[in-house]
Amino acid sequence: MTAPEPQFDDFYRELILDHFRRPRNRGELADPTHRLEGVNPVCGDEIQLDLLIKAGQIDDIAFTGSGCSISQCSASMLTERLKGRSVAEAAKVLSGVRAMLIEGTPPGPDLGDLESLEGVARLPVRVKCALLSWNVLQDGLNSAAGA
Amino acid sequence: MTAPEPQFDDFYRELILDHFRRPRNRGELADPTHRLEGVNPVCGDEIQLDLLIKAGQIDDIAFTGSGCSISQCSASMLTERLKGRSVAEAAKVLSGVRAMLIEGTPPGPDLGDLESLEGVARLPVRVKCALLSWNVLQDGLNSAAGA
Amino acid sequence: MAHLDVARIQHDFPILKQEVNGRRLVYLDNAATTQKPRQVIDALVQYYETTNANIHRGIHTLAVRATDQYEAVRGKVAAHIGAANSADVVFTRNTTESINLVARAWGDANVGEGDEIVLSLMEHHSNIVPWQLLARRKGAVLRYADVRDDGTLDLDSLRALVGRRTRLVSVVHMSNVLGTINPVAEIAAMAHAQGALVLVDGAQSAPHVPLDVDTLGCDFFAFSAHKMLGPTGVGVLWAKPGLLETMDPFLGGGEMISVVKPEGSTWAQVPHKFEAGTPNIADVIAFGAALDYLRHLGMEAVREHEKAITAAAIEALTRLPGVTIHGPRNVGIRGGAVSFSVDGIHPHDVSTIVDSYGVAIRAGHHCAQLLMRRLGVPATNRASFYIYNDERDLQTLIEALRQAIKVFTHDSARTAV
Amino acid sequence: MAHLDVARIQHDFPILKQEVNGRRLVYLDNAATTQKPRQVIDALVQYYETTNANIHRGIHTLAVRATDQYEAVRGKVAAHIGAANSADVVFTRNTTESINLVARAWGDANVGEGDEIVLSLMEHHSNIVPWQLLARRKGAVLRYADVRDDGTLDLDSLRALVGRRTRLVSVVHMSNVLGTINPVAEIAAMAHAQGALVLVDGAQSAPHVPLDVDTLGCDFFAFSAHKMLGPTGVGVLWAKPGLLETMDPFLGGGEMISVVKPEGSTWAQVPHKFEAGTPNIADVIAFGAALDYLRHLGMEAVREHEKAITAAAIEALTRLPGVTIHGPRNVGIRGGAVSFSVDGIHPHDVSTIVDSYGVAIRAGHHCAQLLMRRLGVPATNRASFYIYNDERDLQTLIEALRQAIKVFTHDSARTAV
Ligand SMILES: Cc1ncc(COP(=O)(O)O)c(C=O)c1O
Ligand SMILES: Cc1ncc(COP(=O)(O)O)c(C=O)c1O
Repeated sequence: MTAPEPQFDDFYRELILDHFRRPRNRGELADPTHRLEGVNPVCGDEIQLDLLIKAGQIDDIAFTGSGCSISQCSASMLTERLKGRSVAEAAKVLSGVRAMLIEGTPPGPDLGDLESLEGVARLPVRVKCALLSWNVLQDGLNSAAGA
Repeated sequence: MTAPEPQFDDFYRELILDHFRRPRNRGELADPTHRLEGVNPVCGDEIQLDLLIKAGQIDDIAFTGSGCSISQCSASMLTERLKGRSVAEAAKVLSGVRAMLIEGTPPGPDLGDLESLEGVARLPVRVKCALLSWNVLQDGLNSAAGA
Repeated sequence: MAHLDVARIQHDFPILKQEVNGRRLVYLDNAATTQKPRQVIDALVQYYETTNANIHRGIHTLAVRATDQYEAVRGKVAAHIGAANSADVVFTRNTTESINLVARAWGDANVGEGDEIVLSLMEHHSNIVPWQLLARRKGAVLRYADVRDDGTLDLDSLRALVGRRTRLVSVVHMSNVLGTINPVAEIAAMAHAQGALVLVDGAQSAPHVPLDVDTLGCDFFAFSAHKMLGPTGVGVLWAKPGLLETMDPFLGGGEMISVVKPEGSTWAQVPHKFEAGTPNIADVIAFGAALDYLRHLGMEAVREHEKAITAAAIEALTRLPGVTIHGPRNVGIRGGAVSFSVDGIHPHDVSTIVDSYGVAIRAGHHCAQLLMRRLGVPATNRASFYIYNDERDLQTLIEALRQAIKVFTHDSARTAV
Repeated sequence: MAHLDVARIQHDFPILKQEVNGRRLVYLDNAATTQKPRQVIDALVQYYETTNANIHRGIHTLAVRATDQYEAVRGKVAAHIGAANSADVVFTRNTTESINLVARAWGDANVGEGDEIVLSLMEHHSNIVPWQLLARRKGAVLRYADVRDDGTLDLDSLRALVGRRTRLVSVVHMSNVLGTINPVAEIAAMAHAQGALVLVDGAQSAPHVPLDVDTLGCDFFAFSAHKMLGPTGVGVLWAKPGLLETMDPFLGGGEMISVVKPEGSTWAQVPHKFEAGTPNIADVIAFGAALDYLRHLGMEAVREHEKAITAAAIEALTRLPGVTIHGPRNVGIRGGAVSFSVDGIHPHDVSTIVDSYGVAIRAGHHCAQLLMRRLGVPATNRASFYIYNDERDLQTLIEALRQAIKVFTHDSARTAV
């Protein structure tokens, strides 16, 4: 075939070879301070996020769920990036991810590996998959702030 | 103007100069054997037809009504053509008029002056105006046959 | 009439280049439906040749492209009527369906036995029959505000009807027969003071005047794409922010659901909750091109152009023998739908004769039988103007009307050709 | 696959000449909506450039021409489904609206408290939600016939549900997920024996198989133009002769009335009674061109072509590692919508990857959540074929699927470009 190499293969390969096959922090916490769920009714993706927040710090974090590779990898990356970080930092990362996925803002240095999600912004119809766990996190941060 | 002469002027002129200005048998009969009404709800044309039928013969006939020139002229022509004729002949003329207006069949000799309605067949949207009084007549013939 | 470059506009409308009955087409039936510019026709062709796919559910490139283009038009609609949120814009088939949607999805839940709905005698059947059906379902009562002899709405009669039992006042913004523009903001204030909602039938205003739903103060605003350069098959219902959320669904099916279970379902977010099944995707997208076209001209300029040609039409018609105009003469309070009667000539005859001169006007009750009865006429003639009509069109109309009058009034007709 | 001259057909579809993501477009999402031939696009352009006018009421030349063209399509629709009278054909927006029309205009008057409506678990949401809404309004009960593991309708389970209280059996003719063609005539006999009416959702059959509503024996038949080469925004509801006359109106407004008085109105003859407001005139007329196109090909030939390509697809898919097909394998009892799952790869991922190879398939619940639950899957992939698809399209699909599987299963991926 002389046609150009399909552009999304790489994106998938990068994501999948890593987080899809070896999800980080997959499971449930024994004593979470926050347990939150999110469903994307349109495509059926589901995420459950457990948080152990103490003194403004995310001491532990874990997720379970089912759905497409993008929703599951995004959740895995989320946990990896935020474990042990402060709630304030989580909020900053969250808004950086949103800006990258929704507005197409180039990822800042604080996103770290999350920048590999940037490719999803080119797939508008899949953005909601990538955002699912982040929206769940938002609920968690809100209720942590309220508590 | 160099454009061709509009074709419907003539049609209108022929009809109007005669029946529209001097409608025949306009009015009501003192003692009709049949009085029938028809309305075209779409355009509001109305016709009332009075018939005096004795021994299979239309001894007298008259109409009143309101509406466009085509419906009123057609009614006037109807009365002129059928006054004093047999019910059987009326039925024949009726089907001749219908064929001419609906199927575009060229008028036979028994239509007489009614052939001047032929132009209406070129105005499909006005055919129902021309047919109104004939449909009322049909009701009359039906009830005469039933009586 | 220097508000629009009409010659250039005419150039954009392929249909205007054709002859009808051997004459130049003079299209003056714009209140029924308008012609479409090249830009709109091209948008349809472009869509079907490069994009066509079903929307909202698909992941493939065409589906994403079609969804984006479709959804973008909501924003253009919102901008056209001064609405803040495109999520308050529902696409329907036409004004009629928009009003029926409200009658079912809002009316069935909010109008009960003995409740009242206030309309006017100048309403189009589409703003009468849905309420008659609702009234029959619910035992509600309809009240009709009167129309004054000068063709304006009788506000006193309206005020007298709006009371405690009134749930809705539904009025036309611009009459399709009289041209009258109703003082909607004032009516809305009256209705809201009694706790009633207000629906505005904008079928004739959305194409012709600058709009701002906030200023109008209405709760629902309904109109049709086909009367404003857009394709047939697209209507709009706009509702005040928050209102759609409180309403039951209208049609059930694909696209409007969230979760379907055997015993019942939950609904998608508005506006999708009200768009069941595959929408009229191509025509919504082409409607976007129509809105672009109007925005480019500017609705202020459109309005000024129509005021000028309507004033000229009223003056010219008034000078013809036996012609009576129905509706206000002051173009400050009316649009370009001009109804008139000609003494001794039925409107159908007028229409047939002017048609033979290439002039398309409408004759009939214009889906306003209550108004016809109020005016005491079986039907009227109506010439209605739009952005591509000019003085020459008006002159052709007047000349054709002169011929019609001549045929009917002079024994000394010219000999047959 | 010699039943159709596919190369020549492809030539008629402008969109197929385009590239998507740098690849030849392979459009396999035909169950969602089909592409449109030049003839249909031309009919739209032709209409807007030479005819466009509002119908039924106008006397001028364009209005008469538009009305004639619009009404002529009713006859073509009747011919396509073997119906005797074009007056039994109502134009709607889509299948969804057709079914909602029956639910309101027939259902509200004929279904009461405790009455039952029998559906199946393979119904599209458009043939579920309208009945859920009706059931809620009237206190009626819905019953769902089961689907067998092989993807066919469980007729025994259906038979057990149809009884004295059944008012309506509403089933899909051909499943948009499984491809299954249901034995509608047998089901209709069952229903009629209990005095129930039968609605057939023909959204997937009207485009793909020769039809004869008499043989099917149903009372209502609903389908969409956009799934059979026609434009978006046109649906059809056919009803058995005499049935529409007994039904209440659905939407109220212009065109559907006879006489409007303040206190109530009388209705126009059918089918006009059910077409309130300005219809989607242009698209109905263009749908006529789509029906002409199909008639020209012959529905028997269309069916044979699809049987051949579907058989080839099922065979090729079955040979791919980890692929499971949902639905019957015998093309004698199924159409060309082929759903499948790929082990370990979510359908959305499959769809995104094959899309990058220019292949448009659908992934999701296909508006059939009850069926997804019955199949025990969150979603499926679906490739669906039509007259312009050929072996090469199938090969491209299979190749793209191979790549998707490779990406997800081999660590040893090719290095990034
Ligand atoms: C079986 C079936 N029924 C109903 C529908 C609904 O059709 P539409 O969206 O055109 O109303 C579809 C298509 O999506 C379908 O496949
Ligand atoms: C004032 C008014 N309301 C409603 C309608 C109905 O519009 P549609 O036929 O597009 O539903 C019309 C146009 O016919 C109209 O002029």
